[in-house]
Amino acid sequence: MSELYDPEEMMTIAAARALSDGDVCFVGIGLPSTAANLARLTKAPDVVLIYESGCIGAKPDILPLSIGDSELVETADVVVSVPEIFRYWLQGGKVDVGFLGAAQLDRYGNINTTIVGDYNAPKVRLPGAGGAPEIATNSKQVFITLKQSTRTFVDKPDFITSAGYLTGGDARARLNVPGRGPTQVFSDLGILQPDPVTKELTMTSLHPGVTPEQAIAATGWPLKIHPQATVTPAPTEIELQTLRDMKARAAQAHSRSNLRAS
Amino acid sequence: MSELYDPEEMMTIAAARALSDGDVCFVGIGLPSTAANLARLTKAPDVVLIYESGCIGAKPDILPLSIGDSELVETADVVVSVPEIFRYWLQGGKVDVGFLGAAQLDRYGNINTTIVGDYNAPKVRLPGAGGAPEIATNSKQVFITLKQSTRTFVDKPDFITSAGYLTGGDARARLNVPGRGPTQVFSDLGILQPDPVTKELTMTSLHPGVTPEQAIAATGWPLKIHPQATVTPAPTEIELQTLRDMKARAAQAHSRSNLRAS
Amino acid sequence: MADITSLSSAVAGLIHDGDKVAMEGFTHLIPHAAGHEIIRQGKKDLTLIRMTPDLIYDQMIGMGCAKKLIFSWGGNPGVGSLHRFRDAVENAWPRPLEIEEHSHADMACAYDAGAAGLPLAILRAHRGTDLPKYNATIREITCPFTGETLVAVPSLRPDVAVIHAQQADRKGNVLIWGISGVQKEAVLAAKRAIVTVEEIVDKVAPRANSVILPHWVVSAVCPVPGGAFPSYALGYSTRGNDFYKRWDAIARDRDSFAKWMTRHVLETKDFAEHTASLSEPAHV
Amino acid sequence: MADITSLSSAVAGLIHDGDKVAMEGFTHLIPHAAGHEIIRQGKKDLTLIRMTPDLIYDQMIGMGCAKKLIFSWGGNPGVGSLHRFRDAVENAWPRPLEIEEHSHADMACAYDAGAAGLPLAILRAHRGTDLPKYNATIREITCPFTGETLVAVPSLRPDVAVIHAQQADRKGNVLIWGISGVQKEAVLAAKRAIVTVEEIVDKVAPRANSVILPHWVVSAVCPVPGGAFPSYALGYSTRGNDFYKRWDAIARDRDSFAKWMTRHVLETKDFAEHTASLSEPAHV
Repeated sequence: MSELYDPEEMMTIAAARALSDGDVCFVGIGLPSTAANLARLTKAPDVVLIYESGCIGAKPDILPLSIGDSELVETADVVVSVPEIFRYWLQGGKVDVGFLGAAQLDRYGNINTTIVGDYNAPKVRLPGAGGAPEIATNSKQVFITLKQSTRTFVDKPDFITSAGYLTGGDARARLNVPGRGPTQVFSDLGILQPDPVTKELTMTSLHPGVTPEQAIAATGWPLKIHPQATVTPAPTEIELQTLRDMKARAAQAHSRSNLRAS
Repeated sequence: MSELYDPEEMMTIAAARALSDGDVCFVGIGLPSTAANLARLTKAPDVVLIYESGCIGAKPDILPLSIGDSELVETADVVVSVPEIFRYWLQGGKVDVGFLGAAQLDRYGNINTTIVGDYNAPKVRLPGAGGAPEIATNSKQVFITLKQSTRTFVDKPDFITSAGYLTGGDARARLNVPGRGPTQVFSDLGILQPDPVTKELTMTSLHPGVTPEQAIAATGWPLKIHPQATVTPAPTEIELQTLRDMKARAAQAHSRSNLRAS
Repeated sequence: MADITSLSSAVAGLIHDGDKVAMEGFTHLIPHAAGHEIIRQGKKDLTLIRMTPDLIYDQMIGMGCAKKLIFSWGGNPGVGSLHRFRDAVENAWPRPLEIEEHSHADMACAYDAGAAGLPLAILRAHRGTDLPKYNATIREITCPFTGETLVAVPSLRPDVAVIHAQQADRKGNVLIWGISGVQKEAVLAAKRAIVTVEEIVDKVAPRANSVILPHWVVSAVCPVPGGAFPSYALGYSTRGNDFYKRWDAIARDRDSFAKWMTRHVLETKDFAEHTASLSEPAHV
Repeated sequence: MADITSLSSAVAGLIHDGDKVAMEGFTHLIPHAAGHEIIRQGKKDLTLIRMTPDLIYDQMIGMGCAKKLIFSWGGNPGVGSLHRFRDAVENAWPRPLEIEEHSHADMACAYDAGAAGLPLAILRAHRGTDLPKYNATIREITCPFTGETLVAVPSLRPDVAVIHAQQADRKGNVLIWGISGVQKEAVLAAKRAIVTVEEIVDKVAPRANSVILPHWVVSAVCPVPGGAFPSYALGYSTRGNDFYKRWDAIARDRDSFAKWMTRHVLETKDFAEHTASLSEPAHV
C-alpha cells in the first residue's frame, strides 16, 4: 500500500517531515497548509500554525480552502487583526518557519507570484505578493513547496516577489535582509537545499524512483545534484493514510453547496 | 437649598454644563471625570466618555478613584489597549473634547504637571505628563478645571507639560499644533476663555458672589475681566443633588477596605 | 449616531463617482451585497482599495466601476485567477485599470497608520524584491536611532469604508466576531463608513475575538441578512466554497460573465432577490 | 513552552542585576507580588520601565533596587505623590535615580514598536512642550510624503517583562481580561517574560475584552493568588483603594517606610504571608 502514492503526496509528506514539534509556522494556503497540518497530525502535534488571517494556533480538522475558513477561527488559540499578525507576530520575530508556495522559483530560491512577462504589459497577471515578501524575510527560515517543471523552476523569473538568496553568495546578508532565507524546497521530485557557500539550490534528496536525469530535465537551470544525494524515505502507512483522510474530509466539505435559505 | 453649595461644587457644575450631548470626551481622572459624569447624569446623557486606560463609553455609577477602576470596565461599550487608545482614538482625531486638570496654568492655557523649580534639581517633583500633552493637542478642543489661586494660576510656569496657546496669538498655529486648544477654563471663582486675538485667558463669567477683585487677587498674572463678564447661573437643585449623590457613593465605596481573605 | 437605513440609500448618499472606496473583509465578512448595489447604481471612476480583492471586486472591475485598484493579493482564494481582474490588467477590458500594488504587510500597516491619524507607516519590508521599482509610494526612511533603512508607505485614508458585520444595535454600535481582518482600521481611517449587518439587535455585547465599532464612527448601518455571500458571517452562515469554484467558469468568459451579471445582479432589485436567483435551475 | 514555577525561582533565574525590567499594569493587574520578590532578593541597578509607576515602584525605588526609571506618569492615582520616588529624585535617597521621562502616548507607541520588532515609533506628539528639551530620546522625523514633522522615539525592548494575569493553563497560555494596558506589548517586546496568575486552569478561553498570550512567548508562569494587591484582578478581587490612600502616610516618612518594608516584605517569605501581615492590628 505504501508503494501506491503519487508524487504530490510524496512532496507533501516530505515537507511535513521537515517541521519540528513546537515550531511556530506561518502557513501559506494550499500545499504549505496541507503539509503543516499533516505534520501536526503526525510527528509534530505541538507545531503552532499561524495563518495571515489572524488565526494563531489553528488546528483545523478540515483543510481550509481559504486562509479565512471558519474552521481556522474555531480551532485557533486566539484570533488577532491582520495588522497585528504582520506587525507583532511576523515582523516581531516570533515565527520560526515561513512556509510558502510559488508560481516560479529560481536557483537562488527567489519567488515570483506577480507577473509573467513585462510588469506594465503582462502576459499573465498572477495574484501578487500577499504576505509572502515579508514571510520570506521576517521568518527565521523559509520552506517552499512547488511542483518541479521547467515552467516553475525557471532560469530567470520575470519578477522577484519574495527574496530568496537574490544573486547568491552573501547577497542576502549584504542587503541586510533578516532571516536565514529558504533552507529547504520540497518538490514532487525531491528536496533541494542551498549550497552553503554559493546558496544555489541543489538537489540533496530524490524521491523514490526519481532519476537525476528526470530532475535535471524538469529544471529551467542547469540543476546540480549533490554527490551524496540521498533517496527520500517512502511515505509510511500512517503518513499516507493521514494525508488522504485530511484531503477526503476537505474535498467533501468544500463541494457542499452553501447557499443560505433566506 | 441651591444657595448652600461650595465653590468646588460650582466649579464642577459649571464644567459639566459645557459638555454637549454626544460629545466624545477624553477624560482625565479627578475633577474632569467628576464633571464629565455629572454632565452624563444631567444634561448630556449621550456624552461618550473615554478613559486613557482603554475604556470607551464608560458610564460609571461610582466615580473612579483611578483611571482603571473596575467600574469603568464593567460599564464601558468596549475596552481596548492603551496603545490603541492613544493611536486610533486620540491621535486618530476621534475626540471632540479633552478634559484636563492641572497643577499650574498660565495666561495662555499652558499646563505644568511636571516640576516646580529646576528640572534637574526640582523643588517639587510632580507626577509628570501622563496622557495630557497629546490630549491637549490631539483633541478638537480642550477644557481645563483647576482651583484658582496664585499658586495654580501662575505668571510663568517652571515647565510646559501640555501646550495651550504657548506665547499667545497665533503661536500655536505657527507651530502646527493640531486642535483648537483650551477653549474654556473652569475655576472655583468663574470661567475663563481665551481672547479671540491674543489668546490670553480672560474671565468671562464669575460665579455667584465672586467679585472681580477676588478673582484678580487669586491670579498670578494681571487678570483681565471681560467687560461683559456674566454671572454664572447658580447650581440647580438637580445638579447639586446629582453631584452630591455621586460623591457620596464614591466616598463610601473608596473607603471600603479591600483586603482579600486569602 | 449612525443612520439605520437601506443599503440602496446608503450607497446613493455616501458613495460618489470618483471616490476612494475600501471594501474590506479578509475572506470572512466580505461586503458582497454592497458591491452589487454599487454596480446597480452604476458608480464610476472609483479607486477601489482592498488587500485581497476577490469575486466582488472581480465583478465591479468587470462592470467598469473602477479606474484604479490598490491591492496586495488579487486572486480567487484556493481556486485560481480573477479573470475579470486579469482581463482588465492584461487587455484593458472593459476599461483600463490602473493598479497600485503592495504586500499584505505594508498595506495592513498603511491602514493602521490611517486609523492612527498618521501620514505614513513604517515597517521592515520589501527587501530584495522588485515591487518598489513599480510602486513609487514605497519609499525608504532611515531610523534616526539605529541608522536602519526601513520602508515608508503613505497611510490609507479612504473616502468611504464599506464592511459587513454580524450585528448592530439600534444606535448603530457594530459588533464583529471571528476574523476581523483590517475592517476596524479601514473604518477608523475612512471619512465615511457603511456597515451592512446580518441583523439589528437590542444590545451588542463584546465577546471572544470580537471588535466593537461605536455608532459615532459609523455613518450608516444597513440590515442585509446573508449580505456577505459567498463569503460568510461566523455564527450566521458558512463560506460558499462551492460558489468560489463555480465563479471561475462564469468569469472566464466575457459573455458568460455579462449574462450572469445581468440576470443575477442588474435584474435583481436587492441582495435577497439576488440570492434567490442563484437557486434557479438556470444557474450554474 | 512556559515553565510553571514558583515566583521566587522565576525572579532568581530570569531577573539579573542591571536588567531593564518592565513591570506593567495600568491600574489593573499590577504585579505587586513580583515586585516584593525582587526586593526580597535584593536585585540591584535595575532600569525600571513603566508608564505609570505607582506603589510597587515607589517601594522598589525606596529600597534602592533601581538606578534608572523610564516612565510617563509617577503618582499615587487619585491620592497624590509617590514620596519615595520624590525623595529619590529630589534628594537622591537612598541612591540617585536617573529618570527618562515620556508622555503616555510616546511610551505606549514605543512598546508597540518594540512588540512590532521596529527600532523606533513615530507619532504626533510633544508639540510646544518642554519635555523634549530634557529627553534626548525624543527626536524629530520628517514624513517623506507630506513633509510633516513628527516625533520619533526609540522602541522599548526590555530584558524582562513582568505582568500579573487572571489565568494560565497547564502549558502556560495566559489569559487577561478587562483593562490590559500595554502588557501584551511589553511581553512581546521583551526578551523574557514572567507572568504571575490568580490561578492555573485546564483551559483558557478568550472572552470579551480579553488578551491571550501563547505559552511560547512566556518564560515562566507563577501562581500567586491576589498577587496584584492593592491593585486588582477583574473577576477575582477589587482594587484596594483604601490601601492606596493609607500608603501616602506610610511612604511620606523614611523611617515609617523602612519599618513597613521590613515587617511586611523583608520579614515575610512570600505574598501570602505579606497579605496576612497586613491584617495585623499593628498595621495601619
